[in-house]
Amino acid sequence: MAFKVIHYINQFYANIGGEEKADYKPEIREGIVGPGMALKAAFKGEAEIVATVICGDSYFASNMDEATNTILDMIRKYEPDAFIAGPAFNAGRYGTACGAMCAAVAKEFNIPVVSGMYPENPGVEMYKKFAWIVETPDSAIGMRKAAPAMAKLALKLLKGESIGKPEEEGYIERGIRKNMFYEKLAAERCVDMFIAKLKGEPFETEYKMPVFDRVDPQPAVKDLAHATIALVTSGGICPKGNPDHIEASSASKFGEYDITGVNDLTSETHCTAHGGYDATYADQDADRVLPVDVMRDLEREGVIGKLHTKFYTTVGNGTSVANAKKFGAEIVNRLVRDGVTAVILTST
Amino acid sequence: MVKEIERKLPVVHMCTIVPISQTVGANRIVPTIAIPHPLGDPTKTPEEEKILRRKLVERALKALQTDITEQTVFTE
Amino acid sequence: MKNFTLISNNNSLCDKVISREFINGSALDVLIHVRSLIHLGSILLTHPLCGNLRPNHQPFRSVIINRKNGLVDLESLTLIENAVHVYESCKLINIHELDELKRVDYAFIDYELMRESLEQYNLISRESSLKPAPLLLI
Amino acid sequence: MKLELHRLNVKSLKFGDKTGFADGVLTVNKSELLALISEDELLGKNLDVDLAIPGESVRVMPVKDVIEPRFKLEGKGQVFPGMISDVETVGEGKTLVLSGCAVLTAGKLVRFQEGIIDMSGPGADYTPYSKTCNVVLVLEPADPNMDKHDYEKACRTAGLKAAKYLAEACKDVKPEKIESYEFAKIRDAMNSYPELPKVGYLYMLQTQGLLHDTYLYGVDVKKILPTVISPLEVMDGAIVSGNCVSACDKNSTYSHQNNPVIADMLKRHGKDFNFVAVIVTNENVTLADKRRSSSYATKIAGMLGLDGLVITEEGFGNPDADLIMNCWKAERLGIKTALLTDEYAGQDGASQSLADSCPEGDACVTAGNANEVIILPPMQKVIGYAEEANVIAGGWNGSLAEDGTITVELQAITGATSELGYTKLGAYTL
Repeated sequence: MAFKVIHYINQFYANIGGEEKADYKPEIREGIVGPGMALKAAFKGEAEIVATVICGDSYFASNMDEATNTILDMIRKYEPDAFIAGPAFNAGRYGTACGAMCAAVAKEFNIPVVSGMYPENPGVEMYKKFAWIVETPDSAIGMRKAAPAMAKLALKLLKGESIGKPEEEGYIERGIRKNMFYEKLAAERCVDMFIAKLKGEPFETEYKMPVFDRVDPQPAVKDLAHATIALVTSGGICPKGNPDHIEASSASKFGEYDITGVNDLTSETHCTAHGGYDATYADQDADRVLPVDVMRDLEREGVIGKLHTKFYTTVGNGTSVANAKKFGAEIVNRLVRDGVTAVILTST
Repeated sequence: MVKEIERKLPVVHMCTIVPISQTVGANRIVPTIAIPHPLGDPTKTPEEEKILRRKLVERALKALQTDITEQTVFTE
Repeated sequence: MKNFTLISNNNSLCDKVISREFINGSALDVLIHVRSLIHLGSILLTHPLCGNLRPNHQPFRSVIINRKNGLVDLESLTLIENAVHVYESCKLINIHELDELKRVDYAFIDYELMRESLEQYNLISRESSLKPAPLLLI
Repeated sequence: MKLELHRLNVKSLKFGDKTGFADGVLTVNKSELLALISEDELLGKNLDVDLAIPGESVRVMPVKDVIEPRFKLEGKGQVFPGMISDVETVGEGKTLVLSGCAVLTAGKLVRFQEGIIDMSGPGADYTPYSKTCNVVLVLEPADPNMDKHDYEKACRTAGLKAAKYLAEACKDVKPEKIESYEFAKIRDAMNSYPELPKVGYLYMLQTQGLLHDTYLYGVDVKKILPTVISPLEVMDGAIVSGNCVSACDKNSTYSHQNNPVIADMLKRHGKDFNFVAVIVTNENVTLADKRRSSSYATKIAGMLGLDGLVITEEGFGNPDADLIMNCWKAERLGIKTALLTDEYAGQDGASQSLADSCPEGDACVTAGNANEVIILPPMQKVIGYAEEANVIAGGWNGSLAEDGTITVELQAITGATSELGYTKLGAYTL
């Protein structure tokens, strides 16, 4: 008997509509809808799409928990053997929804979950640890390539076959270490690699240690007296009570807080959400991490043009490089949009 | 994070551990006082502390006004 | 000034040591406390991970530091942050749920691994050393 | 320096009246061997000797050490110098090897150490010692309250004595194969192969205290400064394991005697590089010791003018710091490094594999993730104490099922992720 697969797509691929229909609520239809046809062809009868879940991207993004639970309930009765979402190509919200659903389904039903995305889709960084994400081109033109690759990987997983390296199978590296038996003893592999390194020949390390790249410095600020300076911190400073529930470590979000009219951070108004250092000092006086008081003085004295009305906060502790990158990129986009000239970033 | 900001805006990194700042790719670096209180010193009076903080922030502003071609640590 | 101190949640080890701070908590609590001290300038004298045991097999953690205020020592900082990361990423043993024989053995191994270092820094008091649990022979 | 290994290939074992070798079978006189190890007053009355042959439905646990039977036929000194023989330097002359045979020391020491060796089934694929014909010593202390240091030493010594005894009993048998090894004096080595890079092997040994120690000519390695040794000395048992924790990546005495990195480097010597020296170093507890040893070991490499170093680690966590210090200190002296380690990436493989890292460590081979879980089906016979599965490193309360099935991390299997690279296991990133 063929394996039972549930397919997840958004309102666009279900032919319901574009952005104007993005608030479409979750629905499940028996059988195949839209891109499922391409998957069916690639399954060659070995697996069958028993039902298709459709959900609007905006609806999913703004009602994540609710949408997830509704969809899990919808698919439960089908007792699926696998779950396939997308491909989402480079559509950010669609990719995030696909990733989130894959993660939820894997956790709830412990079955293989496969999606397909363009490597720069934000859903990749967020969910690659939880799902197999096949690398696709950046637009739907790539469907002809993406669907067979996703179907092939799903079938392998369904049959319990071992999965090769990312470049062999076409999925995006998940960052999970897996054991395998090599042809040679580890000692021989090590001496082989040693010789390659000595000779300056190419070799592939079996375990990558973290390396860091660089960015060229921006030119200096010429006219400080008319500049808008923003404060950003990785020290977790936030309004007292941590209203956005930023995590003490491995943070999944950053905070944006208005400081219009605030001249001084005090133990009454601000604290730190950071779990990576002794919070006593920052909780007593958050200016010790985020110097709002001094910046206000400098603003009043005309040394700087303006202190930006908002500050941004993250928790550096245990936050993945991917998340830190994502936060940085998002924060700087907002700062540029708001006309900020330069940034003071404080770290603990 | 500092790198992503530097792609679009000049940024000065105020942090206690300079080598870490260097490895994460900051270009303008101002060393600060201590990890749990980079811009303060609880052993001093609030007034003294603020003077200290102001000095560090002014150093950061000076860094932002300085053209550089490589990672630079501003210690004065 | 040298101010060598043992930070440990191993009560029976602390009893043998002249300068010590007992942490009533988990191995991770010990490491986090040590981290806070390093943030203020203390220097690690022993590696925060010890032995060839995974944290989930090591409920006791003992670290010797040179307690002081001042500039942060980068090496100490890197090691303690990595050690905290290792302990945070796995399930820990709750000391209070261990049966007595195991608890005694864990405490003993922790003591043994620290002994030479404690001697090196003149921290050990000259009383009798810890004894492991007797072997149950079948 | 020249050493001949005279090999007899042991294909099976049996008990009999006279210990000796004939037609691929090693016969063991059980009472004689028992009498030999019982000489030690520190060991108890209920000692036993058992046999475990590849393919049998047999599980041995908890295993402390694995030792290959060897005996010096000619040349200075005797195997395991400073341990059961005089301290005279070894590595020259003729040494008899019972290939395919090993002595296992089994018994309880401290609750959560030691490993499992399955002679068949899925677990057998992970340990090199499922392929050897094993003479198992089941040991116990004379007094349950006895000092662990003394008991550890008694177990270690019993294994070495048994290994020497078995080989010595075969000393008059004509060898089936003779291998000859030579290692040049440093002066000569420096003048050979001018076109090839000069390389060395930095041999890291676990030395953190009781149950984490290694011995070099009988000296506790934690007390040495890094030193130069010939690979041929290692083959005669100059390095002996006193290490009991995390069975997967402690280097057994057997893996020291048969160090595969040394074997492979000797093979490539004169072709791909000029193998000049082995440097032995330790992995201590205090950071001052770590800094001293890494600086000193790499300094020796620098003094010898080496262009490259293969570095092998022993253990996990704390020793990662030593590995990383050795790596970047060597690289900053202009010495290229390749590292051999293993990983503790968690049961799901998603955690950080090493507790330390440096960008210079760009050539790294791993012997696999020690946290991966394996199910070991029951065996017909268990030599030792099966209930230890619930307490050994890599096991947990409930690891041992009623039917004898054991669910454990690879960590519990002796030699599974050998950081001397004695298995084919490795890992890749999904």
